[in-house]
Amino acid sequence: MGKAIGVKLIDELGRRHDGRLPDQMRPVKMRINVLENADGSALVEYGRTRILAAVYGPREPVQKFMALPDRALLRVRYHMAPFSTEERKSPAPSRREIELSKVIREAFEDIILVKYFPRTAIDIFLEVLQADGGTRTAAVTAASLALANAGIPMKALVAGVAVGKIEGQLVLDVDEIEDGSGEADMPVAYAPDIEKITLFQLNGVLTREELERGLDMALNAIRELVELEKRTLKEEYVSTEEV
Amino acid sequence: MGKAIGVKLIDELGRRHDGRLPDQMRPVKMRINVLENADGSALVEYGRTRILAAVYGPREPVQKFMALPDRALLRVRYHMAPFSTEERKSPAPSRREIELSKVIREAFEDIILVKYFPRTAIDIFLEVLQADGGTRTAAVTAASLALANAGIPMKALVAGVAVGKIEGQLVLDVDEIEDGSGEADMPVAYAPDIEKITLFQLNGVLTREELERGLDMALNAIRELVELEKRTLKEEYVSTEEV
Amino acid sequence: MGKAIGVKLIDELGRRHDGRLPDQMRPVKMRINVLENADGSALVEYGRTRILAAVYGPREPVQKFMALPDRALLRVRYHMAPFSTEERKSPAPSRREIELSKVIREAFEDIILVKYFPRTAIDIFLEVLQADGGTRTAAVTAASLALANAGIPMKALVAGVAVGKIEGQLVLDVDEIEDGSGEADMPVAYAPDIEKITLFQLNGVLTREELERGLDMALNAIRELVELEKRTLKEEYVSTEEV
Amino acid sequence: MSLTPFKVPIVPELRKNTILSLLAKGLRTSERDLVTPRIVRVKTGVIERAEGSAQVELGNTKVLVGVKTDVGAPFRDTPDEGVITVNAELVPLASPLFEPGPPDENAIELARVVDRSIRETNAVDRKSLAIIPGSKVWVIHVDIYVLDHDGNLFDASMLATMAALMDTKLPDYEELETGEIILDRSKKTMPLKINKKVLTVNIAKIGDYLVVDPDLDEETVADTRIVIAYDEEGNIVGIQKSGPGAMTREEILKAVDIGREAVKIYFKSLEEATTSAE
Amino acid sequence: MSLTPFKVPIVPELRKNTILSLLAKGLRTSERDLVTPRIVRVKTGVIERAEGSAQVELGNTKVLVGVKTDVGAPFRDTPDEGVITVNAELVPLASPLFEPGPPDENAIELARVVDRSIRETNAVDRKSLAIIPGSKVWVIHVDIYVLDHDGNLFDASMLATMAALMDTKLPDYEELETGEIILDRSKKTMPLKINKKVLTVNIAKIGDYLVVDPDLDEETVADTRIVIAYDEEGNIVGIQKSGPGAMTREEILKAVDIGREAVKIYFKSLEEATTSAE
Amino acid sequence: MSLTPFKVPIVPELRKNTILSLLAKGLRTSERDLVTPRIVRVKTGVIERAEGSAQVELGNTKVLVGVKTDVGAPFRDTPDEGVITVNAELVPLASPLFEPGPPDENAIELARVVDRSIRETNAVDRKSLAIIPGSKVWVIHVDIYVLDHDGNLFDASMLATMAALMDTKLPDYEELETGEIILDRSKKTMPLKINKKVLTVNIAKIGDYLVVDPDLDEETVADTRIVIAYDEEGNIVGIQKSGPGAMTREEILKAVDIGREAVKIYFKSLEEATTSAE
Repeated sequence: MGKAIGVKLIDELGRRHDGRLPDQMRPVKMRINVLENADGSALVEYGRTRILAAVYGPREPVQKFMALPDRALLRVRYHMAPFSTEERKSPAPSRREIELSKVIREAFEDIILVKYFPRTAIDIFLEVLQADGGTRTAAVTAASLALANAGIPMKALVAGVAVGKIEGQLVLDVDEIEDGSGEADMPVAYAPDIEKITLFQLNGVLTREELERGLDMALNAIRELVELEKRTLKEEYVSTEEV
Repeated sequence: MGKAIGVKLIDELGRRHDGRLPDQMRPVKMRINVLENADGSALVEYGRTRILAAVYGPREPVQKFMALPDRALLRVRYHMAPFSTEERKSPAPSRREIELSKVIREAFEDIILVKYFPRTAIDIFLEVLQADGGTRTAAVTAASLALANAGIPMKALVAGVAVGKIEGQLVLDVDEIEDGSGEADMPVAYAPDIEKITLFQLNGVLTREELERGLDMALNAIRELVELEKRTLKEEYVSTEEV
Repeated sequence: MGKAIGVKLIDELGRRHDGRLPDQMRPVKMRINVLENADGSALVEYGRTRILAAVYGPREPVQKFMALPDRALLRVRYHMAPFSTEERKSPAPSRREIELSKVIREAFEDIILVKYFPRTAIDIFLEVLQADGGTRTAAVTAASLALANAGIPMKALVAGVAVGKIEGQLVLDVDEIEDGSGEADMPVAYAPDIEKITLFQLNGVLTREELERGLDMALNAIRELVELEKRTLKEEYVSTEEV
Repeated sequence: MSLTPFKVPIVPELRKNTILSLLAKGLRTSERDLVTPRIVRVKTGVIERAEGSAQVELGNTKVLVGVKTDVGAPFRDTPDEGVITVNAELVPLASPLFEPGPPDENAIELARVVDRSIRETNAVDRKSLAIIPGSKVWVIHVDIYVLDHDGNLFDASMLATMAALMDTKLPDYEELETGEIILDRSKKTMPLKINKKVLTVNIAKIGDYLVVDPDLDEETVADTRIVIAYDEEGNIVGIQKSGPGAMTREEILKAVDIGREAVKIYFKSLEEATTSAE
Repeated sequence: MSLTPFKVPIVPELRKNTILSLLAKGLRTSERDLVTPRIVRVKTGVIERAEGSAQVELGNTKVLVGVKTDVGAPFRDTPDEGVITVNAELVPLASPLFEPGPPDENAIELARVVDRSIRETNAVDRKSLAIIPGSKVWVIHVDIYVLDHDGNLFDASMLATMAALMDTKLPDYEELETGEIILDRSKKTMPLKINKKVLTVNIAKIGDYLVVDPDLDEETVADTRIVIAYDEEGNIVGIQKSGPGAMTREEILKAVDIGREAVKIYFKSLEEATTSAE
Repeated sequence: MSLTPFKVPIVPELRKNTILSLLAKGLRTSERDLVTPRIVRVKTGVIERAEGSAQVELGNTKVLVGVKTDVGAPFRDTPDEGVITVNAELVPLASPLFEPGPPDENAIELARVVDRSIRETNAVDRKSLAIIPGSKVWVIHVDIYVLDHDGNLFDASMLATMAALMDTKLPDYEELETGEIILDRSKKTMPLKINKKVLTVNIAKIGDYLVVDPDLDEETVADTRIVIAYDEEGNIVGIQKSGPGAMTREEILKAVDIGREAVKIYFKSLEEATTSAE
């Protein structure tokens, strides 16, 4: 995990190892319509973290006995490409991938208007092409874009970002180096237009005060991310590097 | 397996390593109604061997295509908890567990009145919480109690016990130490009220005469075990230590 | 794979390590009706390579949802017995076995008159009892015989053989030693009566001219093999050693 | 891949209404207020042959945890630390909802939430588990075994895990000249070094209400749930929103405060069980 | 988990009645008496490239056993003994009842019954299989391959296993200075050391009759079955009641006596095959 | 086991007729002639953290290949050579025909055809991948990731694999006195030694026509397909007939000749991508 021992991750001026300020995102890129076969698709980058999302559906469930009489069945797969990580990842689903598929699915169960499509399946396939921290939250953002691109009706757009604590300080959008030596990592997904937090985890230790402050840092960033999503849905491609 | 080399397992007075006589059971405890969700349940102990049994059913089979038109489908799982053994046991079913699930299922196929419940499933789940020899036979006893506790009609109650041969001598209800250095192990399950042997195995070498004597030793003990089962079904809890 | 370094595989007289000429098959044996339960069966030997084939069907598919409305479902399993190889082979299907099952199935999809038997399954089970090179092509020959033996209507009989290139020379029906140090291996299956090549692979390097010459070498041999098949179907057993 | 569960019992609308109208009065079907867990029973040493064990009853939910130990190699990036693994089995005995098979996403999530709470706080001192740093360390297997499922497997499993770890004693061992380690499991003397005690509080959101320690009925009708881990000082040492549905910022912060009070009840049960066991 | 088989062919009541009324006259559909096995054919050395092999035909049942050998590490608790593994494949070629896939409970039971008969009697001298005690021993893989299933796979598999083991010759090897063992499989000279010959007799209970070596029809209508292993001295060296149903005490003892006579026929076939093979 | 695919889209007879009548005029639905592949785009270095990578677009088919490297043990029979593994994932994102799960026969065939083309030609110099001959060698993992499936995964995957291998640089490493190898993946300097460039041409037989680089519609109606691998000198270095159906001797030879011309277009794209990347 590249735990860099002895390396200072925040300098005396409050700058992080890549020059960012504590509450600064990495450069973000969003693009939709990146795949031909999928009903909707998106590519999202937070720095070097790169997620490809495809949405299929509403369509007939592959296994018909799974169909639900009163709503769409949601299927979510969060999966890492074998070449996305420092050491090659076996393509078989890890326990981590199984858990993240669940929490990401649960982040959308109450967002997608599943009651409109009884007896169908909506599939969200998320491929981590390159992993450099924050993959699950970037995956939520990519899923939100791909769902909108597929024309699936949603209560609101969702985006995600993680807040970390490193060297005693709260920082936004932790990358892998920061995560590896951080004291806490708190991924959050949020739908600002309806003020709903749909994914929330904390690994590590925070005080009550830090939790509240970190949460607000995440929600603020997500508001901007959702604005970027909206622009992307109009313009097909958006990059904060170009801004 | 803790094969204790050079240790005498039967002393000159005919006492076994734990003080028992050759035809003496370990202390037995039986209790029913130990679980809330199951339709019937039982906890059975032979010394430190401890089995938890749950029965569900008759109910609709999980996979409907398995339903049998003229009888109930019986499903039996004998499973060891990872912490039940000296070295941690992987929770994935071993070949041994698969075989024992089969022989225990077959011990009940002709005992349960399966013709009364066509197109349903009756599930017997057996968890070895602690293993100290004789787990399959104690599991049969626990299953019998849990079935009765669930109100599943049976031709008769069943109980099981193993007879071993150690240092040339036949002994009842072998524990793990005895089994590890024994010359033979003969698990038996029996329904005394209808005089039927429903499970019978022998691992090791016996003469014709020893086989007959050992079998009778087992059947005698099982008659007492079934009496204990009957008392348990009335009193909920029975322990031979208290007697 | 026993790559024999420094050993000459073709001597100055053009003889191969087992005395064969370049375009000479190993002794071939064919026998049908070797199994009782199967609807058709065959045993085929190319030298020490020995394949047992069984055909079941047309019959109801084991999983009914697989049934095809307009044709028979074909199922092919190419499988190696654990004791068939130099080092014991795990009985779990290897990637190689999965690929070969596919190419052998595809060699028969257009040969069997599958349209005659909608909603049924035809199963071809191929067991490599002993592997000494050329197992997939001998398996095709065995499958063809077993299909005919089962009375399954086919456009034509099929047989297979591999051509190899060793020490710069094209040779027919390579065995394991030759294959292990060969420069190319080209398995071919062919139905001479309708002039169709139904399986074709090349591993290794050939010039355009060698490819054509090698292919003709294979097709010539296959014509003879199919004649042997025809005799076998009449006489039940044929061996080129006896001729 | 994760799928919308398609075999969950459908809770009659009526049942949900009953629960909600009770909550409006500050009451619950199990006759307790919104912020109080069900009756907790913790018992350690229940599997004598295991190196450590505990059984927890939380209302009708029953969880057994056993700890087994082994000697193995350390991870490459932490050569001087022992290894702790957490596994959860939702055995079919425990509920008509469970089927035999490898752990599903619910079992995996349960195990990973418990695992992270222990790991991130270094609750068990991993450095003290090195035998020969760099080559031989203790491997601690925590196996969570759910025996009866009436809701809130998280808190019951966390509590049973913590109690079992506190109950654990490592087997004696001998180090051969070859560097091999020979265990003598008949003698267990050396307790695990516990740096920190960590427990969770599972809070369900039902309508506009937040309720501590939901039972199965409450979980089934809940809009969503949040599981918060605390240490004894009241620090927040892990969180998992679990289940579909969402919460507001305010609900999360309120849950954190409610949980911090409720966890004291669990800590009290833990302490009683582990000191009485001495 | 074990399930009541739900895909077994249903035997018409008529068929069962026919079998029973024949049995009442001391006859069977295969024209033999109740205590005699079907015609047995044993042939060794059928797979030339294997270290040992045998094919057994028992009526229309056909089983092939191949033995492969390897060098590996001993089990920790028996450092100076070789390792023997037994595996059975019910390949789909052999019966419309078999489907491709990993060994099911029937294949596992079959392998384990054969394995125990060999293991418990030390039929193959495991101590003689140590190459460098504590680190390098022979690993003997016995693979049972059922080719045609017409009932009583137990006796056919046991007989083929015993014959294949007696046919087995270990490859020559060279021990490098590094301790590595290099096999030369082209030369096989050293036969396995056989301490004891063990065979089984499978006896079906149909109504009140006990019949030796049931064919598939008989197995299908049988109330239950018992498989008894014997050594050449007539000792009982293993038993497995297999299949649903029950037996009385007297039936078991009677089966043991019937089997002890019947096994002599199998032993004779084994001896003929293995001595003629020399 | 291999089964006739039972979930393929059924192509309307009409569609096949359209394709055939166009072919009769020497035309295709994608507005190209019979022997020309679709537009090819090759881009290397697309996954910065991988040791090598390339993305190929062949019409609407899109394939990503990443190369990761590791240090491991050599195979016993080639102690002084590195190890190359090829794996293909048909991830469900790429097509409604793909479902999550372990690689099926199509993915395995794809990976093995690519693997053989590289292996049989020694395209990557395996001897140069030995670090400590006999004990430590480079293990090169080639992972083929199909992102969008519009037919002819073979050519796209082979091209992306070749480009990714040419893009690959091994990480720097340090050899400890213990013989252990410590990688520094932050520095990648040493390119793989490429002996030979190899690409494939996939040719479909539709009716009596042979068409290069079939798209998904064409593959679906094709009678059969043949995939031919060539090196830059035009040698044939691998062939796979894939799909049901048959070809005549003459069709195979004609396909070999057509492919030899068509592959030049692919080689040109490869060269442009790999030299421009410098």
